[in-house]
Amino acid sequence: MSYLNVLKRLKAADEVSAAEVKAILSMDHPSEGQVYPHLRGYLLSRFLLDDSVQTDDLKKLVSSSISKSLEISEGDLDVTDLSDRCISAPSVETKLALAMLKFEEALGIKVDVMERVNCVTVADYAGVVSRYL
Amino acid sequence: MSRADIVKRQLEAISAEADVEMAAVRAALPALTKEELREHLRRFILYKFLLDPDCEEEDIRRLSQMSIEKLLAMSTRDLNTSDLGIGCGGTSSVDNKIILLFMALGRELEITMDPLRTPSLKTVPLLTEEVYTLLKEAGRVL
Amino acid sequence: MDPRVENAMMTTGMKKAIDVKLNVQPIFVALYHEHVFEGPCRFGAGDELKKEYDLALDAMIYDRTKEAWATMFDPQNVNVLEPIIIYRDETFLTTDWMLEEMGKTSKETDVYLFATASRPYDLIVEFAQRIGKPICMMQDCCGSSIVIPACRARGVECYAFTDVEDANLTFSVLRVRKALSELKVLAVVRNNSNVSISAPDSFVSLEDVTMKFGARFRFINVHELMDYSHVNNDSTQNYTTPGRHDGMNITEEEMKEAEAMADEFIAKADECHMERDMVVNTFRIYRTIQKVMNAYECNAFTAPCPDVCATRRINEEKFTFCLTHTLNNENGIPSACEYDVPALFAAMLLQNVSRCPSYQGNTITAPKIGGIRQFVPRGALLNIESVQKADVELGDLENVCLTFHAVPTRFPKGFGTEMEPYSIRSFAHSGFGATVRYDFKRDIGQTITMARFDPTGTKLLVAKGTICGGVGYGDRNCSEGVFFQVENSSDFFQKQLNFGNHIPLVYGDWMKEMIRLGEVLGLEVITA
Amino acid sequence: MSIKPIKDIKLNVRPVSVVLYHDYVFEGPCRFGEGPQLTYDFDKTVNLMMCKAFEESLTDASVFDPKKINFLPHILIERNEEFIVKDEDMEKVGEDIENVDAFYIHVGMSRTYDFMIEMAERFNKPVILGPTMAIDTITTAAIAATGRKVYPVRTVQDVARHFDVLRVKKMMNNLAVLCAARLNSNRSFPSAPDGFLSTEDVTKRMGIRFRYTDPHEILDSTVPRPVQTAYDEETTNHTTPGRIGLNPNDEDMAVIEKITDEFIAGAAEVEMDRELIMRSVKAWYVVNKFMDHLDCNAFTIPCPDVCATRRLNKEKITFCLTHSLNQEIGIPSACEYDIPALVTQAILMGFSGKAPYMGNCEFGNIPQGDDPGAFWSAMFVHEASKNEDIPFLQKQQAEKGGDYVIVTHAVPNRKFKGFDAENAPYAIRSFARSGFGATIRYDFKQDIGQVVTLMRIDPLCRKFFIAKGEVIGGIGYKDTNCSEGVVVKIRDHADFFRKQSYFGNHVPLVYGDYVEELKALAEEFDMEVVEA
Repeated sequence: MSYLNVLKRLKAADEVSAAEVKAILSMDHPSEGQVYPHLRGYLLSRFLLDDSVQTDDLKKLVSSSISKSLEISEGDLDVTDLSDRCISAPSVETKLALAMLKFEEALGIKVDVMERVNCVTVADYAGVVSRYL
Repeated sequence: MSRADIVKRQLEAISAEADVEMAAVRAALPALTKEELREHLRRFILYKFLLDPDCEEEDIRRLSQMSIEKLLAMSTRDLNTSDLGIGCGGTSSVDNKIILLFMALGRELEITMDPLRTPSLKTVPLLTEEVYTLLKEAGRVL
Repeated sequence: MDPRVENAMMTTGMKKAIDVKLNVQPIFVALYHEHVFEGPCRFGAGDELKKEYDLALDAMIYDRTKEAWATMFDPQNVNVLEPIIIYRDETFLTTDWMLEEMGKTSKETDVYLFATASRPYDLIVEFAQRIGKPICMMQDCCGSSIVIPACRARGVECYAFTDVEDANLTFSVLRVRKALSELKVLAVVRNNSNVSISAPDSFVSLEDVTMKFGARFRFINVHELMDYSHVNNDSTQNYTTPGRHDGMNITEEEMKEAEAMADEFIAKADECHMERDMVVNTFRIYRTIQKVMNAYECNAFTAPCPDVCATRRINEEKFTFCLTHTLNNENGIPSACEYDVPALFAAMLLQNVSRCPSYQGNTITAPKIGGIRQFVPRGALLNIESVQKADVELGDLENVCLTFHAVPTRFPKGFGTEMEPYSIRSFAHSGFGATVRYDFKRDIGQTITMARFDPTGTKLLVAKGTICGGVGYGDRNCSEGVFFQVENSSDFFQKQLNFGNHIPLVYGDWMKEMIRLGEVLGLEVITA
Repeated sequence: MSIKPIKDIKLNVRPVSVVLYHDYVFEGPCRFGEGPQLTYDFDKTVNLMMCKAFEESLTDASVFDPKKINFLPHILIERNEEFIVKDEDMEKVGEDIENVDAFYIHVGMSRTYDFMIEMAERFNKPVILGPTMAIDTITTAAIAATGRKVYPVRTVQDVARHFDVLRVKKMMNNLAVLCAARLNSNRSFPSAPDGFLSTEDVTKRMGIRFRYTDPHEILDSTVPRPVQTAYDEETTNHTTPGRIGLNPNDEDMAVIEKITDEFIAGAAEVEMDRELIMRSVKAWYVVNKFMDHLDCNAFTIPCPDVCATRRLNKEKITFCLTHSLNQEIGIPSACEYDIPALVTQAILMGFSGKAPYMGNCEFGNIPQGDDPGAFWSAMFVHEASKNEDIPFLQKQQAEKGGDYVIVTHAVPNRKFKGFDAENAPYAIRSFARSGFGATIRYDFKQDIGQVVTLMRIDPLCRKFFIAKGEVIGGIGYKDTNCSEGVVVKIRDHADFFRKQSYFGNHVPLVYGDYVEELKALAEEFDMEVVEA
């Protein structure tokens, strides 16, 4: 994929994720169910994934996104993931944490750290977010 | 004449007396008796050791010590301790005088004294016995 | 039939340490000059340059040296072998013939003593390296200061003596070292043969001390020894060795001997506070142990106390080992209570240096603090009245220590000396286990020398004291104590902490000998 | 009985996460990232996510076998960029320290080396860092410099292997050997003078403890005494008059009879009468009573020394079955008072979870032809041994050379494949030709092709002798006496023998390949490895 195409895709993704945020903000005290589809859309766009990805597991979404961009199999990820642990976090946790923090920033909310860390699936996170809106 | 020359001349005079004894022994052969030999040897040793001819002492080692004392005016006690197992080529003067005496005796009487028997010839009678036996073996005494 | 088949226990019996002699092989190395010539390798003129002169001189020196060798050494310690003389001329050649001739008695020689006429030093150094045994010389002009450094640099153990007293001192301790290397301990075992329950301050490894000092061990199972002590001409009836005919049981004949010894023991005592049969019983185990020691060719003995006591067999057999230890030590057979092998070895050293039986006991410092003589047990072990009486007798004496057990000797002043007064009381309050009771107060003012190995067998504690009291003469049990003063009891205690509880003692001042002995044994010597 | 076999020992591992959150937003060489990555929230979220992943990794039984490893509750230590080592945190991580055998550290974000180094120094326990960057050599080098062991790790498999070694080391520390010495308790000269020179030294080096008892007292205790009253010398043992002994009472005898019958029932062939088998089972049972009484979990007793008293013959007992049955339940048990062989058994059990086999080592030098020579003829008298097993070995030797070792004794067992495995097929025949001394007869030919690891420790307790081999035959299944042999193919029998000469005769073996684990343990004990 050439550099230009990458820029184009990133720009398109930003627009989608902004739209998803806007949709959620437009709702008054949305339920988990209402938040879920937009949250999922937001994450897929952040992670440059298309909706053919089945998993609802947050970490799996991230690792399939990283492996896609680095063109290496998910299995090998663990090993390379070690590379920069000591000084910064492994890429899976880094990418997931960043996506969550940016999402909350965009929604103008700040979720409790332990609640955030304990989310395993997109649904879990949707439930947490909905309580803060 | 210096004191040393005087002493030297005295020594030579006494030593000449010793030669006279040897000559007497040679002259008396082959009829020489053991007793005569003993008397000659006694006086020969006394003269060689520059001691008074009528000294009664018969122990050769003692005579050698007396001779050295006389020469060096040393007390005999110091001599004993340094006599033990002399090494490194140095000799004890007491041994030295006895050995040279026996070598001179051998030369004078043309007999071969066994060096290893030196320590056993402790007295004049024992020396006499040894010399008399050697003369006999050489057929120079009847 | 081949006698060895008849009885694999063919033995040469017991060879006591005190009877061991140090075999000294004197060698005189003489040099003579074959030819007449002068130069820096010889001195003299005229006849003095002749071969006969050298030979005569060598003979004179050798004759005097032999005379000295024959009389200068203590025959109790040293056995001087037939002197050897080696001649060498000024080719200074060392031949194998010379080396073989010098080493022809190497089988029995312990130390080579050299004397020289002229300069045969290289020959001595080569011989010393090959023979692998210590060499020594009397100081003689410059010879000794050439030979000894050369040998030491090549790993040879060697000595030079300035005088006869120094030579005799060194030979006496080399004798003890040899005797230690020939020590064979009959060790009675129940469970752990390395360390017993009551003396974990014993050697960490008996194998290690065998490698270091040569002393060996013959183990015997305590249950089998106990069965051997049952009077029986036919030893196939033993419970623990069914059917074996080792012939180790004490026979009726030997039991009569034991009874005779018991009667003599009772007769010679000032007082006897035991039943005759209990005294005889104690001699039953003593006689059995002598029999086993002879059969096992052992010349030292030790047995555990609590480990064996706990089987209750001692209580059943009605004897203890105390008197065996006393009688062994009196006969020059080092014997230690409680399987304390460092104490056994120290007793052996003390006995062989002083030629006096030793006394082993719990050694404690007894400083007077707050008006009370501290740390002295009062009650089951030492009788309260006896200790209080001793408190009074000791008054405010400082630097006081106490050694107490139940194995004192009746000949503290030396083997073969006059027997000292003693009485007989039982170890057990119920009346068994005869022990000698000796009143140490009779020897107040007597100098004593003490010693002990440390558990690693690398250090030797040597200490001096002066008897200043006694306790337990009138009591039973493990209570026969001697009070003594040391130079500084707290220093004594701190040093004792690296060594252990039992510190055997002998009468007399043997510090110099024991220190030299420690050095010769390669030990770090700590004095107090 | 409450004997604690070392095979049941688990390594207690304290998992600890040491993480760091930056209090402030700033950049510099102590952190990396941009935007939200510089926030406290980000640091905390990422670190706690990593801790969660770390906790999950502990439950992976394929890596950390729960039968071997017991993870204690995970402790989290949170720090900020002041890098302070707080006493409070040290006390927190030191909780229940007596039960902690090792720390397993998960290194969170940023630099927490100082904390881990101080943990190693304060608690003097192994500190194993989880799989992280190579940069962790900073921590391991610092800890090694304090004279402590370090455990280099690249993968979780490395971690598991270190745990395995530390667990076997813990087993040694919990090994208490009941030594029934008749004479020399250090090493029995008649049977195994190649034993340890000093058991005290073994205690110092490996933490193994030794308890001692007397074989006469054990043999006395094999006499059933239903009713015992203290101080009644008639009804107590000869060697401990008046003391209540460990003699089997009626209840014990019932158990012994049951075990005997089960033992007989399970056997493919039985060539001994029940009463004599029961005497051997009773001996095993009494030895276990002694071990229980003296808090021991291993056993050894000399053979020739005790035999020479003629009591074994009188009591119609040998201790072969005792050793076999002990080994089956994870209790190291060595013939001939061979303590190096016993410790080796304990190590092999520890790694393999299987019962070992010990015996004399013979080499591939059987004379060809009908007369295989005195040793073989005397030792193997049964027709099957003569007509099948020996010819097989001779053929083997002729065709493939002599590179094999035959390990022969009379103490095989039925758990070579694992303590939890089914009993392997066996027969029962006597040690003594006259019929006493039950031994398990095991036909090693049933395990041809099985890889085995052989090992022994030297008399100075400073070296491991390790070799790998493969079972290619068996000998003596049909025989009696000390003749049950497994034939093991090895790389080079001359090299094996030359190296073995520095170690000793009995070289215990266990099924499976544990060479690497043994080498790691040797390093842990600062011991040299000699491989054949």
